[in-house]
Amino acid sequence: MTIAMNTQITTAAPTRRHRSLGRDAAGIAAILVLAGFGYLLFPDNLALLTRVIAISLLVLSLDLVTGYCGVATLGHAALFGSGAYAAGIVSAHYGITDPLLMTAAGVAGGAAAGLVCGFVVLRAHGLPQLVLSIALIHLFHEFANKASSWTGGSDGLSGVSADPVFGIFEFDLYGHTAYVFGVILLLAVVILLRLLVRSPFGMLCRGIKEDALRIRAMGASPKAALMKMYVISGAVAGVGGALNAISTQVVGLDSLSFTLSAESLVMLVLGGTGSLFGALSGTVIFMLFEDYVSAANPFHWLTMVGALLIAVVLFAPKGLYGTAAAFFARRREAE
Amino acid sequence: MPATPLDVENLSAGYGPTRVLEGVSFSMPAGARLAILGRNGMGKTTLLATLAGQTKLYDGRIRLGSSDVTAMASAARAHQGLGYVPQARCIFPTLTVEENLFVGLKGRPKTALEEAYQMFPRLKERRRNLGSQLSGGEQQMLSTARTILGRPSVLLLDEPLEGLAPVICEELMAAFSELAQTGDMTILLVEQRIQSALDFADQVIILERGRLAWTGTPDALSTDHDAVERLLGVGGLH
Amino acid sequence: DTIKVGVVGPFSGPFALQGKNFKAGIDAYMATNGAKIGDNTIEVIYRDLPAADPAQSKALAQELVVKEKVQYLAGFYFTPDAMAVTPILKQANTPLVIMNAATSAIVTKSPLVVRTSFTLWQTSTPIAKVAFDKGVKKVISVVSDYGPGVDAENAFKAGFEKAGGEIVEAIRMPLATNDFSPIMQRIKDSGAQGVFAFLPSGPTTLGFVKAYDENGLKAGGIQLFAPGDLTQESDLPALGDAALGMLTTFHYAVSHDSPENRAFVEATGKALGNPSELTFPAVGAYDGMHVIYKMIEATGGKQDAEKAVEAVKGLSWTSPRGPVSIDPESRHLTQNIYLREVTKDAGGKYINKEIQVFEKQGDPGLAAMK
Amino acid sequence: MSPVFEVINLRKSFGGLAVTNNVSISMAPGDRVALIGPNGAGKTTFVNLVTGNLPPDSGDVRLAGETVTRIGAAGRVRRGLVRSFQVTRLFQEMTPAEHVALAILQRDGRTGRMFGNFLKMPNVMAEVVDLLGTLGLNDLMHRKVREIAYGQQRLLEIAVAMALKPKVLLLDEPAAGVPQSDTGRIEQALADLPADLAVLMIEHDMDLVFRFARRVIVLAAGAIIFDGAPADVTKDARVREAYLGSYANASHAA
Amino acid sequence: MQTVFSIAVDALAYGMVLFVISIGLSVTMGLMRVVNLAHGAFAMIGGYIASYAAHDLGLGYGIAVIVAVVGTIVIAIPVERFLFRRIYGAPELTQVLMTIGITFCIIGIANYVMGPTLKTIPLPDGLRGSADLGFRTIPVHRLFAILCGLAVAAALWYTIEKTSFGVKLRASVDNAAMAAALGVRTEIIYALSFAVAVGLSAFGGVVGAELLPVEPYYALRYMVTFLVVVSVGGAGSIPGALIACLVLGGIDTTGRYLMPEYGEFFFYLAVIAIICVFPRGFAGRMK
Ligand SMILES: Nc1ncnc2c1ncn2[C@@H]1O[C@H](COP(=O)(O)OP(=O)(O)OP(=O)(O)O)[C@@H](O)[C@H]1O
Ligand SMILES: Nc1ncnc2c1ncn2[C@@H]1O[C@H](COP(=O)(O)OP(=O)(O)OP(=O)(O)O)[C@@H](O)[C@H]1O
Ligand SMILES: [Mg+2]
Ligand SMILES: [Mg+2]
Repeated sequence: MTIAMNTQITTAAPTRRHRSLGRDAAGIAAILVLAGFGYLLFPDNLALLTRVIAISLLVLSLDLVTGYCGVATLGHAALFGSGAYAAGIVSAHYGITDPLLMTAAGVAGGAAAGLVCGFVVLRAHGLPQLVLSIALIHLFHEFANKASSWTGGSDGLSGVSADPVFGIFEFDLYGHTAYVFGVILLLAVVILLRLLVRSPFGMLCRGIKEDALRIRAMGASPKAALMKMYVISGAVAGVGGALNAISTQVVGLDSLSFTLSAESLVMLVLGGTGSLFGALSGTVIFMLFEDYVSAANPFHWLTMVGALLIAVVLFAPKGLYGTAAAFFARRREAE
Repeated sequence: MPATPLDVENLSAGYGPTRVLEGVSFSMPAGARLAILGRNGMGKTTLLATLAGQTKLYDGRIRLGSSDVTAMASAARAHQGLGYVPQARCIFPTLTVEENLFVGLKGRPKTALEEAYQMFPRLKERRRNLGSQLSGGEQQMLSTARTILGRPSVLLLDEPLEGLAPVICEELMAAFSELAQTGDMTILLVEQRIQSALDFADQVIILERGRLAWTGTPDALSTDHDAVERLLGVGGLH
Repeated sequence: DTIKVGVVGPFSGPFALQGKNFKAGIDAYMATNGAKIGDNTIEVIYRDLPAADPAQSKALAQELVVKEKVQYLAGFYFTPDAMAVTPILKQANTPLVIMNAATSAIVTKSPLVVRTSFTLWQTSTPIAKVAFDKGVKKVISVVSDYGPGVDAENAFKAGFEKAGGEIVEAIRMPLATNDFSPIMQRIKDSGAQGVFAFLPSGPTTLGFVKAYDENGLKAGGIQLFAPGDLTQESDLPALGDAALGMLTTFHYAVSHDSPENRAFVEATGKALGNPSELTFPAVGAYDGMHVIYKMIEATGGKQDAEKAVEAVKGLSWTSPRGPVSIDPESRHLTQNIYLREVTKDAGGKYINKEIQVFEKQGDPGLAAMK
Repeated sequence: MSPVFEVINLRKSFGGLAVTNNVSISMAPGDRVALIGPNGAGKTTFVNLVTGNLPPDSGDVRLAGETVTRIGAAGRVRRGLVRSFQVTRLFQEMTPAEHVALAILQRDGRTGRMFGNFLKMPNVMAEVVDLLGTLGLNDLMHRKVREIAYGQQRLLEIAVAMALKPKVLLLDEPAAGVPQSDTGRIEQALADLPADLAVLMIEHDMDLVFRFARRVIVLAAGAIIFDGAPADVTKDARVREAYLGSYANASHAA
Repeated sequence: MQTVFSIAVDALAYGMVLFVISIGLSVTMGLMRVVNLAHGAFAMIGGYIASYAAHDLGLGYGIAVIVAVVGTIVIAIPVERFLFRRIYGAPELTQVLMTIGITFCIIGIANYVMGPTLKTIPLPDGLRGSADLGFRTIPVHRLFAILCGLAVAAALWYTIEKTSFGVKLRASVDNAAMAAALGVRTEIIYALSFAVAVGLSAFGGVVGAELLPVEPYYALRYMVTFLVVVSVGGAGSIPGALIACLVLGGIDTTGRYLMPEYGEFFFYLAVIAIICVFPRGFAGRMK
């Protein structure tokens, strides 16, 4: 009896594995195809698409702590903005204008901010945790406002410039280079994160999200793991910030704002928490929708966005991607 | 002739798309004591939850006394005289013991709380504690007492002995018998301790994968070794 | 042909009122002067930028240039948003007409920038002289802690100290201040005879002016001086009697008495639907459109940013706010700055009444930068 | 043999209520101890104190000679002190396989690894399948925990504890809610535990207690009132009155 | 010394205004466990209705307040019925999404219907002007707000802790299914508490309008302030919220007096410090 079951199980696992591998490949392919489509269909709108990519990175990074670890935060732009300012400052003040080096600076800045934020935010849970993150983002914002000789204060940090990538591809008005640069960064990040969330460490984090006390009873330290995740998340957000700084050549206080933090959370929930593609689809759909309605009616589009959010909660309570994925999973099970 | 307190016809229910119960029917005379047995995961909890109005009902009819409660919400059924003690206990963690009991009163005066304290003196000692601070057994007592306070005519008990000390178990089973006999309460008991259940019940049903697999009296079950072996997975009953 | 003008402004969000006034100013100008220049039809394309967000600003400007093929960029309420766009102007071959953003430095970022609004240096410098002439020798400065606030503080300080007065204290308070009572207490304790204040127009000004009144500063004879943002006309009914007698300097008052302004107020009132919502960005937008029209005339509808900007250098005309001209060197507007007092007009409506004119004011901020 | 686990003069009170009142216990490797007592006697609290989930008011806990009173819960687990929970605490959205794999990986110090999938780690999977097999959970291995019945969750709770390969195992009512048909599985699992492992089990099912324990400790109102052989416990008048009731009359303790 | 008193008076007044405005949120968040980011939107609706009633209909202040509270509740009924009821017990982030959506819609509609300008609610003569405290003056309407705050706090505390409605509400929130199984009609309980919460936010919006003037963006502008106050107090606790408002009001006022240029720093650092010491807020209900 038991033996029969064993063989059954050991055969079941590999099929699962194949399926998830296949799904990964399909996901990467989907990103590439969509990126290609974006390039071909909206050649005049690459600046927007690049911005979508930068924000996607922020939302992915938020998903790491919120979706996978259950940390509630409304201050995640602190990591993004720190990355953006780090990249901007090395360029504007130190003349380091190589885009790859600027990205590296963004990663470092974001990770450092992640360390600080993680240290503070992980001191409470639930609502108080949310408030800690809100307090932090305001502190970051205020700090950047005060340190105006470094950051340009509320006028923004201008004078950021980036050399051609590999000395060949120049950042132009049409935004071709920035877009391709962004797509490549995004792909690299998604592949790495895919590995990360599958790994034992990723599983540990999901466990922490559900019941940190239980994890402790298994001998692991939730705090240490979450800290680690926060730093990784900071690095990812830093890539987004750096991309933003490189492609727009200015960094404003808005990149450290509560508004951006809240918006990124909205995008994440819209797509569906706890899955990378949820984060991506949420960002893309929200930003394109917003761009579309705000261009169609610059005066009253907020109502439309509000209606979209309400509709999503009513008809796709797990987020757009989450609900779709659940639907297909059920279909497959029914087969 | 008065209507039967509980009458279940062809019940099918489950969770979302997962069907758990299939075509369960039975009916109970007033003051009856029914034991529901079955192995792990066979749908006992689901059956009680469905009667209490907490799962998705696909098909079938539930009558409580003279009224059809199939379409009624959980609260309405409670007002029709249904009492439910769930397996998970479901203590209100942020309410004190006294407040927990108060919710079960269904509008009876506050003095009735004494009944619960008489049944479980332990609860009286801890009445200002929050539900979340109780020990496992205390929670079980609270859960049972809370429902009984509402004076239900049909009482659904899902493993009410779990986690209780042997003395308390005895006292509690005696109290249930008393309620059934003098209080005119009809009781459905799900219990893993087969012997306790059989000592208590006058009717037994056994569930197997969501279907009724055996119906009869405790005595009949004691002699049906095959059913005991096959449906309950234990060697025999003493 | 159709000539497109891309306008970026806050059409929704907390500053929606000012965005609405951009549109009203533009609509009013086009309604008065027609949407055609020669064979060319002017089309305005609006893009919403609810709060300062340079990255988004740049993305929108790029989209307007690349996709919508606009020949002119205009609007911009916030400085960083305008700053973000200056680097692309040359490659895009588009002039940028700033209709509000008020930091002096913007015009230096690109030779293709022309500004038809004002700077805080421009509006805050004259009030220093007014204060000194009123016999106030010690002033405390209270500003919101962000770029424009700092500009206003510096401008007033420079002007006031030059006149011989003393700034006893300079307070910068967070933008999101709700309760101004402690600030008022500070002012009282400072021993100053007057206050210079700058807050961005909007909800906080109400709290500030009320606190000034209710905490007994007004009654105590501590005079309040401010640039006109504090008493923009749409806020006056809410400020009510608390604002009566306040002295502000600004480039535009709705009550300005001239035929041009009467026509303007009527036209914008129509465009707004509710005339009491008229605020200063409307006049910046109105004059901005004037400049763009002149540019289009000069280039004959061809896209040539340099020629267009060249054509309006030194341009002078009578705006609803009074006589103005574009300084050929800085491409910023030289205009009259008026000292106004809040009073009630004959109909019982609160107005900013012009009581003194400082003629042909340039931008002292640019000089200060050097 | 030197004790692997010692509790010395442990005290804890909530408000005025002394829940653990000067309790001392010591256990040697291979001990099989049952901790029984009336509801609310302080058994679960005792476990919480010992594992570091609650701070004691005073007293010490020692593991293999090392004082761990000041070490956090996770640190004690790493030193071999593992518990199960009275009310199951499992990850509702995760599968039994993931639970056990996580415990195994954590035990081996591999949860910090940021790549690789446990499904592809043959040594881990073999152990997972084996362990779940002994508890009869194999066919539920890839179901989400929230979809499996409560009794099965109890078994999983034990599987997780066992996967951690403890030196001292504290089981808080492992069989509560498990039907008689399956208590056999638990008993078997307990019997298969390594011989040098010290086990302390809290349980109200006296049949199980008497089959399992070689020593019984009775706790009442926070204090130990009995510590001795199972055969003697039914003879103790205080225990009979406070806890066993008529159970003592039946001759189960044979 | 006089300065200290003076700051204390300002702090008390400011804190109590904060309390009146945010206490409704404490009810929805702590007792109904709904992260209601639309709280400010309902306060704003209350403000608009009061302003309309007083300005355009010429009603007295007291009547205007009542009209505002009732009117806001009436508007909120369908919102509860069709939207909020769907998110009771849902994950917090889902609630955030829904209530932000509602807020956006209300902002959009307010902007369209009422226009983007500030609206005021004219005070009656009795509440205008300043009262002399001996060492300084204080606006009368602030005294009024202090009184309102105390009255609301007392009434709410009594309802929640002492009445059977309060017990049933807390039970429903802990475990709705179980409460229903015990005969509690949870839908009605929820609807009633929602009405109370909305009524309170409308009341707060009107009473606090002197400090936080009504305009379309109100709904988002003060969202953070409300969230912070409620969480620091410990959602669901009336005394907690009261303490939090007084403490935060005190810190904010003192910071603004002593070093306005670092006011924000001071305030948010204090918030972080408080939460590090009280991780559940001053009086958080235990889960
Ligand atoms: N929420 C749920 N969603 C999906 N399936 C469920 C859910 N709860 C229970 N089930 C499934 O329904 C079946 C019956 O479960 P139920 O809890 O009724 O069993 P039971 O007989 O009470 O078992 P036990 O003796 O363990 O309490 C089980 O196979 C279980 O997997
Ligand atoms: N946090 C707390 N605050 C106050 N009292 C508490 C707290 N935790 C537990 N108690 C009380 O301490 C006593 C001991 O609880 P404990 O859970 O240890 O009992 P137990 O022996 O495990 O009982 P059971 O067999 O019923 O599980 C109980 O009366 C309980 O109400
Ligand atoms: Mg069950
Ligand atoms: Mg216990």
